[in-house]
Amino acid sequence: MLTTLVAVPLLGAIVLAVTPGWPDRLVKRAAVAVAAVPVVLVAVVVAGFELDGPSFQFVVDVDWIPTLGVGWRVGVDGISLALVAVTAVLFLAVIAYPEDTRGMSRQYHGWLLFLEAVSLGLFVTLDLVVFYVFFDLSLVGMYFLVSRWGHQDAERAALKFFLYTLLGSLSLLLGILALGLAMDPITFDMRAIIEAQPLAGAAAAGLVLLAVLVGLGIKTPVVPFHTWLPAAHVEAPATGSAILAGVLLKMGTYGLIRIPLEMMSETFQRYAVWVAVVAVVSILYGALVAFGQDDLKRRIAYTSVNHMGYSVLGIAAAGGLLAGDEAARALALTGATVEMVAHGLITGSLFLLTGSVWRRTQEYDLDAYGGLSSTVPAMTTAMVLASFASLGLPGLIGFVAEFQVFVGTFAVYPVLAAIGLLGILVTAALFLQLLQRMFFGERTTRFEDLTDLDGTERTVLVGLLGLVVVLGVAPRPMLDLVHQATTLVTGG
Amino acid sequence: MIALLPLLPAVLGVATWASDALPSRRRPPPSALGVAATVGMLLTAAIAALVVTRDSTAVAALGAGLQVELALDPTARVMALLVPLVAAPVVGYAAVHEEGAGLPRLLGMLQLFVAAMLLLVAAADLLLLLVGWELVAAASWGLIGWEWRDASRPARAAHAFHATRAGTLGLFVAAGALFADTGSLAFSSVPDAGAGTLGVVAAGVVLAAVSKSGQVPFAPWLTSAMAGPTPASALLHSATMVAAGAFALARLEPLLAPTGWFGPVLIGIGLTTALAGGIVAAVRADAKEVLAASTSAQYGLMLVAIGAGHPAIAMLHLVVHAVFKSQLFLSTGIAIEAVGSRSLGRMRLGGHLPLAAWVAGIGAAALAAVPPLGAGWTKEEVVAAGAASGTVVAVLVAVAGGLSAYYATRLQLLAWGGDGSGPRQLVRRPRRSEHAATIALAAASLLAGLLWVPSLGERAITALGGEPPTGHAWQVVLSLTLLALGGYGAWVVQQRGRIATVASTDVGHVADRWFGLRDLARVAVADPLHRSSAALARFDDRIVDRGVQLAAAAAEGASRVLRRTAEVRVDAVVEAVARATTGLATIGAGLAERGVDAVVGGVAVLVERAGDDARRVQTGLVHHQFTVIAIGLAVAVAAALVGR
Amino acid sequence: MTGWPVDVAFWVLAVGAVWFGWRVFRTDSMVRATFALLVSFLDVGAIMVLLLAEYLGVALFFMMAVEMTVMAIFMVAYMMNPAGLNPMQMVHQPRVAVVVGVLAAAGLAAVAWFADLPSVALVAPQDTIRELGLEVMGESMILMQTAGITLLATMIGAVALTAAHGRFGEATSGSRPPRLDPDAEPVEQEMARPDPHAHHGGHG
Amino acid sequence: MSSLPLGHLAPQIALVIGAVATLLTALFVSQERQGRAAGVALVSLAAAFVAQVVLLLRTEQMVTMRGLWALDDTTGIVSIVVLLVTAVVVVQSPRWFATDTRHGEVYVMLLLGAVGATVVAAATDLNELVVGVTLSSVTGYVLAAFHRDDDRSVEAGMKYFLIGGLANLALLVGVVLLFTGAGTTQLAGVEAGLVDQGGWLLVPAAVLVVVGLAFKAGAVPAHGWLPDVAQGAPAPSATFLTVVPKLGGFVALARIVDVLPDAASGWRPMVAVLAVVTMTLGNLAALPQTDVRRLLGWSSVAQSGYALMAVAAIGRSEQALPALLLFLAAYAAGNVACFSVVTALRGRTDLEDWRGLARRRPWLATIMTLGLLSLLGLPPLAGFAGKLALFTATIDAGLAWVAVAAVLNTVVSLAYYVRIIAAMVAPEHVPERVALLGRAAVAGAVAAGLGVVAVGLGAAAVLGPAAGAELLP
Amino acid sequence: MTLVAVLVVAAALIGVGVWGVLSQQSFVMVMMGFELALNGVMLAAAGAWRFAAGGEPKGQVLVIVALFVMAIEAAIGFALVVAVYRRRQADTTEGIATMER
Repeated sequence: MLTTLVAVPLLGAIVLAVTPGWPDRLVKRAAVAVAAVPVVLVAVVVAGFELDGPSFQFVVDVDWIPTLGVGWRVGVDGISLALVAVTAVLFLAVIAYPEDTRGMSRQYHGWLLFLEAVSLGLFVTLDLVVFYVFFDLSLVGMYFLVSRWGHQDAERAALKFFLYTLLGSLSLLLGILALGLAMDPITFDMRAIIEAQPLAGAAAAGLVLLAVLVGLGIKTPVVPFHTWLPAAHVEAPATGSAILAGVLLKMGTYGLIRIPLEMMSETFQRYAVWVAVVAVVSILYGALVAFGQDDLKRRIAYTSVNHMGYSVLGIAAAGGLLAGDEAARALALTGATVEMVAHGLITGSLFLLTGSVWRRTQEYDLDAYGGLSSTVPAMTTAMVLASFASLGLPGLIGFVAEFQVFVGTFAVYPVLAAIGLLGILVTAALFLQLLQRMFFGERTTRFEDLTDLDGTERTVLVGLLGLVVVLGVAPRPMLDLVHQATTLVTGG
Repeated sequence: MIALLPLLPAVLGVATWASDALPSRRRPPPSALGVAATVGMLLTAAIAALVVTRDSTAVAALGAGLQVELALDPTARVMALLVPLVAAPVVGYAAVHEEGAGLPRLLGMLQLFVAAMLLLVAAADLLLLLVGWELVAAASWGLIGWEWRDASRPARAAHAFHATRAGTLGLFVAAGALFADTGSLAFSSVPDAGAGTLGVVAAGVVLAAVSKSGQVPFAPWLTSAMAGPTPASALLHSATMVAAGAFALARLEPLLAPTGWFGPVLIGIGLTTALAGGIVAAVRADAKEVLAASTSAQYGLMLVAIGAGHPAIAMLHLVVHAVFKSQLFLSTGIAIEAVGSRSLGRMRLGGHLPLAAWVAGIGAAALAAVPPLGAGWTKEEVVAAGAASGTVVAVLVAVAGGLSAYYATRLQLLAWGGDGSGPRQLVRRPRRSEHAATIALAAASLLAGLLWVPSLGERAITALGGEPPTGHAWQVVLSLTLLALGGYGAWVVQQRGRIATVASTDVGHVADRWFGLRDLARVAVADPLHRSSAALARFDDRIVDRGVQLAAAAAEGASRVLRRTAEVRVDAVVEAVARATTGLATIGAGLAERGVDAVVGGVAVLVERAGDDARRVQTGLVHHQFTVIAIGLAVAVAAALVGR
Repeated sequence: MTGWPVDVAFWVLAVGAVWFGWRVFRTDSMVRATFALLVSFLDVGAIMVLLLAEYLGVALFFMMAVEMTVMAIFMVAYMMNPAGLNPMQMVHQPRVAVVVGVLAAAGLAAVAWFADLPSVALVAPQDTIRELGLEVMGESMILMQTAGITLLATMIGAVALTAAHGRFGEATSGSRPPRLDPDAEPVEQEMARPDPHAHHGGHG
Repeated sequence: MSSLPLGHLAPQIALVIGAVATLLTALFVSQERQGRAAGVALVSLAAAFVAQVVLLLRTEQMVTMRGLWALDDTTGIVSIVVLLVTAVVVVQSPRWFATDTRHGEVYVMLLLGAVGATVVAAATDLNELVVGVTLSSVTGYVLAAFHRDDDRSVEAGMKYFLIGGLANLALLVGVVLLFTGAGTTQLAGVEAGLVDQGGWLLVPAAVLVVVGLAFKAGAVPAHGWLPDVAQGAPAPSATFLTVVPKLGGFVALARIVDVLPDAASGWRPMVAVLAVVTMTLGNLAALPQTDVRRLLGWSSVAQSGYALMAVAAIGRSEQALPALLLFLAAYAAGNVACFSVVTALRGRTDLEDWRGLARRRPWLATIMTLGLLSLLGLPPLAGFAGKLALFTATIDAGLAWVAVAAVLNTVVSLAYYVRIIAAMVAPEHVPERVALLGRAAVAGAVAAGLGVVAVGLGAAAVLGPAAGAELLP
Repeated sequence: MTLVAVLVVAAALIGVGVWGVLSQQSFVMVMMGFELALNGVMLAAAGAWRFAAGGEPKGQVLVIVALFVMAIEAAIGFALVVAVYRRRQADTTEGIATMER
């Protein structure tokens, strides 16, 4: 089941790659059709997922390199399933969204589908090495996407992104190998490692944790490893940014849950408070720097640092204690996971919107805009909704996540939680100011005749933001799903 | 059932707003919208009544161990009835008063505003309270920034949103603390919380409420909020946004009082605001801002009552205030439209709009707390309540009352005074329905006068779960004297003809700027925020390039020096090493101030240079290769010996 | 063979070997150098005889005699400055070379001196040659086979590289990489050759 | 004196016979038909391949040929890789050397070179090892210098020879020292004989032997020939020389260090340091290259550095030897893929000429990309499996610092590998015409490309037998 | 005549050879350096065979191998020298440095 989930987009990508001579419109249709399949499959999986069942479900286990204990192992728990779902949805949206493919529609959609397969694979795999495999492949896909369909300085940005994050992933690899080697016999089966906690009390555990944290921290990214992010985002095509922010960043936080929190819980607990501190710094720093940006895309890019900070904070809080406060820690972890989902949907739509803006104006400078809401009401509405979701307005999914993170964290790190709260104040300020600068006030003559969102754009955004609202008003199903896993993780 | 309370207006609001999207010919006329909205509000009120009588509640699990609860306690019941009842005339008024583009949006947002407020009122746990709290703020943002074409309005809307959200953080903290301690967010679990937790919760709630109710030091945002359209202000100041603060305190007072400092703090804040707001209201030249300041002052009085342990009285005062304040706003709106300006100096419409003037007079009297109006009675009760916790309090409350009398009179005289001598062209004459709205509210104010009937007053208080304070004659005498003094003073000054220009005097000037509070907010919060964020942004950008460039320059310089000295090509090996170390040193030195990315960039450059050196080792000359092998042997021996 | 005569002979030969070895690189005539080298070899060969490895010694005599003659002829044939008619030095990086050479010698000597090497006396002094024969024809048979193949490869390779005329005429013609574009005009290699100034391989 | 089990040498014998047959063919067919020699060579390669596979599967591991020859899985696996690589080269050669009047000799040299590599890999006797090294070197010199009418080719050959001369000298000195200490040249005896030797003998011996073999392995300090050969030698020769001698060299290295007492000789830290230096130097030097073949040459220096990691882990981690074999196989696949593409593109080597290639020759561009990414070590390609095993072994052997160095180097290497890829996919520029060397050459490239993927996904197939492999004696 | 003595002499020969290899420009002279060094190697091997290995035949084989290597290198070396000289009229290492870096 899950294997199909990964295989379908991969096959789609291969077919697109090797069969020349498609008309562009057909390519688009085909890609959308392929991308729709995982969504359906995910729905089936969610339907079949037993809330009172075992931690990992839909498990498949096939050997790949038995001598190294590597295998094709897939399975999902509540956390990964939530991420798989948002990934599938977001990719469908992105693939359906219009983008200038520079006459390489086939390759463009091929790479997108490839990335989808990789991302889905990363979230469903239960083997650390395979996890790393997908972790790396995501870089390749994103590199090509950015360098070939990005803006003027794309090549450099793409290379920087590749170099920087490859460093991270390799550092992660060292940690992974250390974990696998600590097992006897050597295996990279996540379930086994979680079961065994191989490095508990080991001397080198701290170093391994450091390697893993650096690797994941770069990908997430947390301050101070974030500097690749704005460059990549500014140069990337909007759809690329949507994927990068919406899916790829989650790989970092997801890994944070799986590896340090679950597989090295004791070691992680010792250093969790520092992780929390870094998270708080990311929250505030990300928000403040974002507020200081005059470039639409950079501003949104930096909010990612801020939002991923919430997620990391929740994870740190969940790992901050080995026992006690289970309810609160589970809540924090649930919050962290929901934050990933939320950020995926919200920032995804925000970046798609920036894409719509760019295609119409070739302009990212906020000062160039003003009073747009009279010419493009639909875009305004979408942007306002997405912004409020991002600044955590209740009734939208962002709030659900942040509330849980903070309330949950308060039990473990009250002071840090309180400091981190200031972040949501700055976020509010920066988004309201953004709306004000772009859409309100005097209308600039330069963009007198902008065309509003077209049909496709509307449908896609309605879909994404619809989810933002629905999951914000009625988060119950999602929360039940995620909470099942988080309670198990936090030993609640 | 109770869920309908917020849902109905929400649905109606969305529907109204959505009608904006209809093609113009199928779009319903303003009148229809207005009627629909008014009826909707009355319907909501009816539901509220049902809920109150049925005493229905609702509980829903959110998952993740969270659950939300809707329930009305006596305090909440009052609000649940009050909000839609006040809103009904306001929306009706709005439909006619603010015709033109965006009316559906306005009406829709007003109803959403009400919905959010009702959710807040019905909330029986911190989570829902927080939700309503934020939604109310968001709705007010939309209302204040309604006329977005004028860039200043969205900015002011943002000011309001930030000020109240700063308070919201308090609720987050409260929720966090409560959950950490009791694993629940319900109000009912507050008593189970430990002393420490209780303190945190109380502090959080107070912070939130103070910011919401426009108390010192957050007061200035109320004045900014005046950027919104009149109906919005009317609602925002009377029964919804601002009321939320006082309401929350009143509702939670029994739970939070045990902290001990809860009451005194509230009294302190309340009195300060009452006096400060009074002075500000007394000098403002902008009609709406006078009312805004007066709102702060009035809510100050309510806080005093709550702090003194009489939430019931506070609620009563809130009710009557809601009635007359909304009416005052609507009346003032008429005046503003009539002269096309918000400046009091330009009005003096008495002679030209006698009816409006008389109606407004009632409101003003209520604001001044003149017996036998209900407002008068509630104020006396506040005085009495305050007396319980110290004579000083009572006296100061009375003084505040005097102030209110002064600015009420001043407002009335300036706006509606004058004998209408001399021909005058009014920009716009009030509509009948506008009169209807104001009259309805004025009537309600008058009706509230019944509270003077002792039995009724007592009944009202006990109905709200409080017991009447024991007042003393001297209090009544004092407050009434001060009241009279205030009114008379205003009249005298007016006779001197300087009343409109007080704001120009120094003291007035200071007061006009909310005693520097607004500047404080700017200097202490806004500016640093902007500056730091700008600085950080620059930092974050610069470290990238700067770091790279610097490392590059350094490495290049080092290499040039070394190359000049490098005669023998084989020295390139040494050279490479030397340069690498030099470069590393440079980076290391630069690291400290230049931040992380210097490393990345620097290393990149270093690697590049090192690449050239590595190639230089490969000179293409075989005998150099021989030497390299020789050196390699030496290195290998060294490595073996060291590592052995 | 033991006793002081042997030692004397050894030292004489040893000094001779090293001395002539050194001369190889000090004469300004390659032919002289060649014969200096030959003498050095002959000394070593003699030492081997002293060491009772008669076969090896003799083998060395003959091989080197032949090889060095070949080399001498080769010099005259190909190298500039045959027979050192006009004296000249053709050396580079002399300092480095000396240092490395000295270090190598000193290092290896130190090894010989300090390492506690096993000392096992010659078991069967009289029939070393027979043992060698048995070894070569038995134990190390495969080794010899491999050596033979290597010789074959060397011969074929050497011929392939040097012979001026092959089966199909002038041997070197057309022995170059294909052009990027087969249909384009043949580019003369000289054009392709990078300018000589490109390499600054200065003599150290 | 019982007769030798020559069957154990079946593959080598097949190759030698093939060489002779090839030579005869070359001597007696017209120049146009010289290509037939390739056919003969392929036949003998096929025969050798079959023989080798049978040996690998059928016979149990043993030291044969009176202690000169290790008939173990290590030899088997390496020989198979050698044969496959040689086959690809043979397939690609005919068109390349078509104009050469000594066309046929190429195949003789290739076959004998393959023999040499296998001898080096299988030798369990120092004498045998030295002779094998000589055989593989001699053929290598000839192959490198084969374009006698081309400056760079002869230059590459000469440099290769000169550096080889010094390196082999070092090797011989080391061997003599080992013999002095152990009193025998057979590895088993050496291991026994050296147990109570001190550092005064062991350190120089180990250093000299390792450095001597570093020449075969293309590792620092005897790496200097690699970039020149990669750039100057005929492209097929370059393909052969950057891979095949290495395969033998590394196995020989592993066999020898395995019998040296690591505590006394300190070879482990020495090899580790050489590994780090090699990979670092190779990567750094590759960074600024604008000549694709030279860049690949430097990259293969770096790759040698990675392989040395496994050698450094020999004896400390049972993962080491399998890791070495897997990595060598992966490296062979990746490197051959890249070079075979270069060959198929008629030796196109200036990076500028590669701009926009993906549009004209998507398939070759894809193979090139696969090869480069495999060399970089990206999953799921061969290189990843190799590096994974490598890192595992290194960390397992407690040499984590080397692994860290390797990680940093990998990041650096990304920069230049991506440069080629970026040039190929450069959207703005499309070359008007990109000529090919012919169907056979392309076929060879495709085969190599498949190899890259196959080794990556089927890593288990290599590791399976490799896991059982042990160093004999 | 002891092992040490023989080895020291061998060391001297090797050293001289290496010196030649590094200092000579002409290919042929470089090759002579190799040969001289190998000369030392043979001497050392013979000495070891005689004094340290108790006449182990493989020691003699080792000497032969060294001799063999010397011969092979000489042969192929001359071939290369000829090839280079024919193509490039170069007979020194400086003459073949077109491929640098």
